[in-house]
Amino acid sequence: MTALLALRGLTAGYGGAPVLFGVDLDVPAGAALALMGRNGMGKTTTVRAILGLVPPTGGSRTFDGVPLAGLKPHRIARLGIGLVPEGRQIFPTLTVEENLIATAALPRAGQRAWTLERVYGLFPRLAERRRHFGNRISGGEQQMLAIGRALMTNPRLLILDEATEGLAPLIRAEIWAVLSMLKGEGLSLIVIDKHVSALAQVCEQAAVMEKGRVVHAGPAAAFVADAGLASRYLGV
Amino acid sequence: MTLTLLLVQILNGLQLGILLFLVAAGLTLVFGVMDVINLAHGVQYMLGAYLMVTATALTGSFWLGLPLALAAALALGLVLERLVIRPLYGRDHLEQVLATFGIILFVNEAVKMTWGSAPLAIPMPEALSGSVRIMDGLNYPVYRLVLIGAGLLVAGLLYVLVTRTRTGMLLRAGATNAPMVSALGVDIAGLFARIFAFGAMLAAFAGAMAGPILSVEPGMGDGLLILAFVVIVIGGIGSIRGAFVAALMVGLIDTLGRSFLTDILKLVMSASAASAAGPALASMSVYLLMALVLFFRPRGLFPAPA
Amino acid sequence: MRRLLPFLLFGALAAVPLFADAFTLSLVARGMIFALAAVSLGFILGQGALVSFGHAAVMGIGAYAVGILMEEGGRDALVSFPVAMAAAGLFALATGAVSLKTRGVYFIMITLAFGQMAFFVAQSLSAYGGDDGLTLAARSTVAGQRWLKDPKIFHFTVLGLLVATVLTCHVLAASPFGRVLAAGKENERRLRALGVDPYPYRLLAFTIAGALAGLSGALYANLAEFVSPAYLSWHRSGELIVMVVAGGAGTVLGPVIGALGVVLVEEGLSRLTEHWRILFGPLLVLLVLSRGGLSALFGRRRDG
Amino acid sequence: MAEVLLEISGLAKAYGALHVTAGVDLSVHSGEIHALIGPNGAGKTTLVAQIAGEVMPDAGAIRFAGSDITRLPVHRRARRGLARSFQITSVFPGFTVRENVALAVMAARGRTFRLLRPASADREANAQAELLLAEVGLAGRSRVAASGLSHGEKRALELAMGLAARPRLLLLDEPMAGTGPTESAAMVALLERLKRQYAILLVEHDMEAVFRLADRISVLVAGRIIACGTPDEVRADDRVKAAYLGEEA
Amino acid sequence: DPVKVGLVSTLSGPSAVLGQHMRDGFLLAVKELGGKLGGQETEVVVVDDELKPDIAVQKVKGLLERDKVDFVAGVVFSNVMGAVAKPVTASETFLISGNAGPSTIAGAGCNPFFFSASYQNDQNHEVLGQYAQSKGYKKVVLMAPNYQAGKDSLAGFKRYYKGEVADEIYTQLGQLDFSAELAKIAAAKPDAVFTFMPGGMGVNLVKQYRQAGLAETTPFLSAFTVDETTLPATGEAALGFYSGAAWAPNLDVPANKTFVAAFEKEYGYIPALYAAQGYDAAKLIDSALKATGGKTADKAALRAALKKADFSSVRGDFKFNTNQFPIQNFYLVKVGKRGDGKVETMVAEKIFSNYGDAYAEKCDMK
Ligand SMILES: Nc1ncnc2c1ncn2[C@@H]1O[C@H](COP(=O)(O)OP(=O)(O)OP(=O)(O)O)[C@@H](O)[C@H]1O
Ligand SMILES: Nc1ncnc2c1ncn2[C@@H]1O[C@H](COP(=O)(O)OP(=O)(O)OP(=O)(O)O)[C@@H](O)[C@H]1O
Ligand SMILES: [Mg+2]
Ligand SMILES: [Mg+2]
Repeated sequence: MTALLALRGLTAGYGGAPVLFGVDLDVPAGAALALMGRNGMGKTTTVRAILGLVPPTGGSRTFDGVPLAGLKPHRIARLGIGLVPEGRQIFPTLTVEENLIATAALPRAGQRAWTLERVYGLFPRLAERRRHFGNRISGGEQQMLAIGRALMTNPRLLILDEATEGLAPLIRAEIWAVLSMLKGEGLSLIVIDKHVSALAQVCEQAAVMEKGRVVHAGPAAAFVADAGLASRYLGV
Repeated sequence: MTLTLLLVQILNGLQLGILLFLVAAGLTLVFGVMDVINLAHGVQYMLGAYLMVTATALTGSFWLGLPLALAAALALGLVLERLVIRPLYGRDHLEQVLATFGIILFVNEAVKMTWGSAPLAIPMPEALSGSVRIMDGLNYPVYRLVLIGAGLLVAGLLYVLVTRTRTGMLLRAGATNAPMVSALGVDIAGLFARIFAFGAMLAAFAGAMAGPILSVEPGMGDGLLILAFVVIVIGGIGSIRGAFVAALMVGLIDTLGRSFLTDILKLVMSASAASAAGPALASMSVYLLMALVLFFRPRGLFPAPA
Repeated sequence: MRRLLPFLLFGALAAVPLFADAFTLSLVARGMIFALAAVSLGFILGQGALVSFGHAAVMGIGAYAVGILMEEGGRDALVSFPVAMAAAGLFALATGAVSLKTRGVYFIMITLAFGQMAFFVAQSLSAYGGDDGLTLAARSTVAGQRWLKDPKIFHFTVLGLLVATVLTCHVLAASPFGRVLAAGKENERRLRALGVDPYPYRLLAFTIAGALAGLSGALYANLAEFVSPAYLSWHRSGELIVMVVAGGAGTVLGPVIGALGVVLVEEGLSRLTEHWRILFGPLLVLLVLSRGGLSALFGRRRDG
Repeated sequence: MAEVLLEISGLAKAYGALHVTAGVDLSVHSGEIHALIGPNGAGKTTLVAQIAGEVMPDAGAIRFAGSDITRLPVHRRARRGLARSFQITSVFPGFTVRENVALAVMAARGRTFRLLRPASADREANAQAELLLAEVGLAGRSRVAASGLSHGEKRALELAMGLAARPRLLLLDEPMAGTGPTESAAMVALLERLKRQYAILLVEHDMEAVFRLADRISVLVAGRIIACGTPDEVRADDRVKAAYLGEEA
Repeated sequence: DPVKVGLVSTLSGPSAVLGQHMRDGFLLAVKELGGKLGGQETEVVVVDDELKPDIAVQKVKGLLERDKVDFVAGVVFSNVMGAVAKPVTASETFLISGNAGPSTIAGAGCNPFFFSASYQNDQNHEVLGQYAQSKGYKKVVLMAPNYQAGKDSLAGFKRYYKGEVADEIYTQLGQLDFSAELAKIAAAKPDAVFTFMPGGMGVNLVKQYRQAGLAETTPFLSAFTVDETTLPATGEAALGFYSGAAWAPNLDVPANKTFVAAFEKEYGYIPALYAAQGYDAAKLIDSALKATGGKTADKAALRAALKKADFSSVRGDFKFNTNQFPIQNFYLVKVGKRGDGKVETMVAEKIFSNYGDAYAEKCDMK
C-alpha cells in the first residue's frame, strides 16, 4: 500500500528557533496513525508543518503523491486534509451552524458526504445550539463543533489534535466509535490524544515524538502492550 | 418653528445620514469584517469623485461615466491591496494606521498634481435634475432622492452579503482567525483582496454619487473619514445594521442641532450667549453623542459577538 | 548598540548648539518638544495599548494655559508650567475617567471626541483670539529672568525636560505599575482574575501622560510664541500617533526618534519640493512594510 | 468535617430561554477537593464564572469565608482568596513565564501599585515564582516567552499563577485538558500534594483523576445538581452513569 | 547680492487653491520683470504654511534666519498672519500681505514693517452691507462658519446694513451639506441672503442653493464665496450671485487687462482676487526697490518708498492709509458669462470710492 501522506526529514520551527529536527512519517491510505509524545515535543508543530501553517525549513512532504512544497495552506487542505486543531479554534463571531457551513467542501466521488444532518446526528447537542455564536457554547460543545467542522470539509485524511480534550466520558467514547467507523469508510487518520488505550483500539500504527524527532514507530497494539515502551516514552 | 420645517429638517437629517452611511459602509466592511483599519478609505472616496470627474468628461454622460469610474476604483483597490494592505493583515492596528496614513498623504498629493487644487464639479445627470417642492420656497432635488435610494440599496446589499451569504461567513471567520480558515481549505487571502477592492469601490461610489451636490476637491475625504469612523464606532464595529442606525442618528442629531439648538438655547439664556454657545454645541453634538453612547455602551450600539 | 543608543541620541542633541544656526536650533527644539509629547503618548500607547486620539488636545491645553496666563499677567514659567501640567493632567483625568471604560478602537474614538470638544471650545474662546489664536507678548520668564529668550538656553531647557520625561517613563514602564499596564494590554481578564483591576492604573498613567503632554504644550507655546486652536485639532493628534508608531511604540526611545525623524524629514523633503508628501507617504508605507521597523532595529524593551 | 468555605444557594442564571444554572446549591469545605462533573454544556464553566465573578447570577447567593460575595467584582473576590484557572488557556503571552507568575505573586501581596522600583528587582516575587514553576514542572522554562510554550506547558503555567495567589479556594476548570498522559499524572500528583493546603473546586472530565483526588463529587446536569457525595456513592449512582459516565464508572 | 523674497502661501489641504492663485500671481509679476525686482536679481523662496500657524512660524523663521530674506510676502489666512506677523516684523523685515488683513494689525497693532497689498478683512463684507442697505432690503439672513473670520464677516456686513437680521446662522467649518440651513432660510423668507463661505464650503452652498430653488427667489450676496477659485466647480450654478471686492477680472484698468491676459496665457486659468493681490504685492516691492536703487539696508528709506505705492495697480487707484493698508475702490461684482462661455465675476456697481478701513484711526503711525 502506498502512503497517502509521507514526511521525509521534515524540519520546521518558530521564528528561527527550530522545533522539528527531521520528522519521518507515513500514513498509508485508509490507515490510522497515533501520534504520541509528551508535552512540547513537536506533535502540533508537525501537524502545522504538514499544512504549511508553519513554513517547513527542510525535508519533503507529499500527499497522495503530490509534493506539498510551495503550496499555500488552503491548497493543501483542499487536497483532502481535514484538521481538528489544538484548542478548538472555533470562529466566535459565527453561529454553530455557520461554523459548519462556512468552510464546507464537496465530497470526492464515491465518498459518503458529510452534511449538516449527518453532523447533527452525530452530535445532537450541536443541533440544539445551532443558533448560538461560537463563543457562547461550552468547551465541550466547541470541541464537537471543531470535529464537525473538519468533517464538513469531507477530507480524505482527518487530523485530530487532542480532539477529545474536554469531552465528557460518554461523548468521548462516542468519538472513538465514530473514528473507528470513519476508518471503516476508508478515511485516513492521524490522532493525537492522551488516552493511550483508546488510541490503540482505533489506530493500527503508533509513532512517538521526542524533541522534534520520531523516536519510535510501530504497531500501536504492541506499543500499548509493552509497558516498558510506554513508560520510557510517555512516562506512564 | 413650524411643523413643516421640523419635518423638512428631519428629512434633511435622514438624508445626511444616508450620505454618511454610504461612506461608512465600505469602512465597516473592511474594518469590522476584515479587521483592517483603512484610513485610506477617505482618499478612496475622493478618488471616486475625481475618477468620476474624468469619466463623465470623457464619456459626456453620468451613466456611462459611473461604471467606468467604479471599474477604475476597483482596479486601484486591487493594486493597493496587493502592494500595501496584504502584508498588513493580522498586523497591529497601529501599523495599519501608519501605512494607510502614508497612502492618504500620497494620494492627496497625487490628486492635486493630476487634477489641480481648484475644486471641480460633476454635472448632475440630466434625468435627475428636477426637483419637488417640499415647502414654500424650497425645492428638494430629485437627485437627493436617488441618493437616498442608493444608500438604502447599499445597506440592504451589504447586510445580506455579510449576514446571509457564505462569503460573509468566511469574512467574519477570517477576521478572527484567518490561518484557521485557510487550514480548512479556503483561500482567505484572495477573498480578502476581492473584498478590499469591493470596499474601495463602495467608497468610490459614495464619492461619485456625492459629486453632483458637493465640491470635488483635494482632501475632501479627510474630514468625512473621521465622521465615518464616528458612525461605525457608535454603531458597533462590524455591524452593518449598527452603521446604518448610527449614520441616521448622526445625520439627525447634526441637522437638528444646527437647525434648532440656538433657538432652543435662546429660551433659557440671553440671545447673545445662545448664539455663541449654540453653534459651538452643535459642532460638538456628534462627538457628544459618540461619547455618551460609548459611555453607556462601550462597544457601540450593536456590538459584534466577541 | 542598544545600551549606547540613548547616550548617542541625547549626546548628539546636546551638541547641536555647537554648530547650528538659530533656525536649526528652533527646528530641533520643535522636534524635541514633539518628542516629549510623543514619549508621553508612547508610554500609554506602548505600555497599555491606550491609543489616545486626543493627545494634541492635552498638549494644546498646556499651550493655552501658558498663553492665557501670560495674557493675564502670569509670565513666569515657574508658575505657568506647573499650571499647564495641572490643567492638562486634570483634563486627562476627567476625560480618562470616562474614556477608560472603553477599549481598543472605541477608546481611540472617545478620546477623539473629547479632543474635538476641547478644540471647539478653544475655537470659541473669543477673548483669547478664537480661531485666530493668541500671540504671546514674549517667552515666559524663569524666576523673573528672561533666559528662555536665548535660543541655546531654550534648547537645553527643552532637552533637559525631554531627558527627564524619558527617564520618568522608563522607570514607570519597568515598575510593577508599568507591568500591570502591560498585563492589562495582554490579557485583561487574566489580570482581573489575579485580583487587579486595571482601571486605576490606566487612569493614573493616562493622567501622567496628560500632564507631560501639557508640559510639552507649554514649551511649544514658548517656542512659537503663539497659541492656536489648530494645536488641539485631530490632525495634530494623528501626527503624534504617527510619530510614536513610526519610531516604534514598544520602546521609550522610539517616539523620540519618531518625532525627531518626522520633523526633520518633513523639513528636509519640503525644501526639495512642494509636493514632498508624494515622497513622504510612500516612505511611511515602506517603514511599516519593512518592519519590525526601527523598533526592531533597536530591540524591544522587555527586561525579563 | 471542616468549616464551610464556599456556600452557594439557589443560584440561577439564564441566557434567554436557556437555564444554564437552574437553582444550584453547593458547598466547598476548607481543605477539601470538591469535584464538579457533568456532561458538556451542563453549566459547569458558567457556575465557576459566577463564583469567580465574571458572570452575575440572576438569583441566589454566594457566600465565601463567611461573607456574601454575590455582587463583588472579579478582582475583589480574587483579593479575598479566590484563584482560578481558565478552561481555555489564559496567560500573558508577551511576558516571560517567570514574569507571568511574578506578577501573580505581586498582585496577591498588593505590591503592584508601585511606581519607582523595577518590577524585575522584586527578589522575593521572583524567587517565589521560580519555586512555583519548579512545582508545576516548568523549572527550566522561566525565561521563555509564554507565547512560546506548548499547549500543555501553558496549562501548567496557569496552575502556577493560580497557586501564586496562595488562595483559600482554587477554582480549576479542566486543568488536565490538553496535558499529555505524563503531565496528567504529574498534575494529579501535584494536586494531591496541594490537598489540605487549599480548598479546590475541580471541574474535570478525566475521571481517573477525579476519582483519585476528590473528597466529594457533585454532578451537574442541565444546570441542576443531580447527585452529590463521595466518589463511591457517585460512581454507583445510575442516573450519573446514564447521563455522564457511561462505561467509565 | 540678489534680493530675496520669502513667499508664504497655503499650498496644501483643501484651501490650497487660494494659495496657488496668490503664488502664481506673485511669480508672474517677477517673471514679467525679467526675474528682477527693482532691477535687482531676485530669488523668491516659496514656502507652504499648510494652514497651520505653528508650521508657518517655523517656516518663517527659516526664511528669516537661514535664507535671510529681505521681504516676506503672501499669507492667505488671518490665523496664519496672526502667528507670523510678530516674528517677521520683530526682525525688522518688511511683511507685505497678499491677502490676510486682520483688524488688530490694521488698528492698534499696526506696525511700520507691515504693508497690506490687499484690503482689511472687514471691507469686502462691508461692500455687501452697504449694497443691501442701498437696495432697501428689509430683512436679511446672514450665514457664516462658526470661527473668528466668520464672526468678523457678519460684523462687517452689519456695519452698513441697518435693516432687520432675520437670522444669523453659524455653520460648522468645513460643512458639506447645507440642507438644514437652506430650509431655515426658506422658512424665514428674507429679501436677501448674505454669506461668507470660503473654499469648498462655498462650492457646496452655491450648488445646493441653486438646487433648492432659492436662487430664483432670494438674492445671494456673498464675500469670498463666489470667485475664480470656486467658479470652475460651481459653474453656471453661481450665475447672478453677488460678491464684493476691490477687483474683478474684467475691471476696466489697462494694467488689469494685460495682467489677466498674461495670467491666463501663462497658467491656463482665470485669476482670482488672490492672484491679483499677489501680483500687486510683487509690483509694490519692485517699485520700492526701484526708488532705493535696489538697496535694502536702509529700512527707513525702504519704508518711505513702499509707502509711496508708486506702481500701477491692477486695481487702478491705490494708495496707502496711515496704517499702511490700501485706500481703494470697492465694487459689487456679479457672476456672469464671458464671451468665451466661461464664468467669472464681473464688476456690477461701484460701492465705495477711495475707501479706507475703519481701524486706521486706532493706529498711531503717521
Ligand atoms: N507559537 C510558538 N512560538 C514559539 N515556540 C513555540 C510555539 N508553539 C510551540 N512552540 C514550541 O515548540 C515546541 C513544540 O511545541 P508543540 O506545540 O508542537 O508541542 P506538542 O507536542 O504539540 O505539545 P502539547 O502536547 O503540549 O500540545 C514547544 O517546546 C514549544 O515551546
Ligand atoms: N454567554 C452565553 N450566552 C448564551 N448561552 C451560553 C452562554 N454561555 C454559555 N452558554 C450555554 O450554556 C451552556 C453551559 O455552558 P458551560 O460552558 O457552563 O458548560 P460546561 O458545563 O462548562 O461544559 P463543558 O464541559 O463542555 O465545558 C452551554 O450549552 C452554552 O451553550
Ligand atoms: Mg500540541
Ligand atoms: Mg466548561
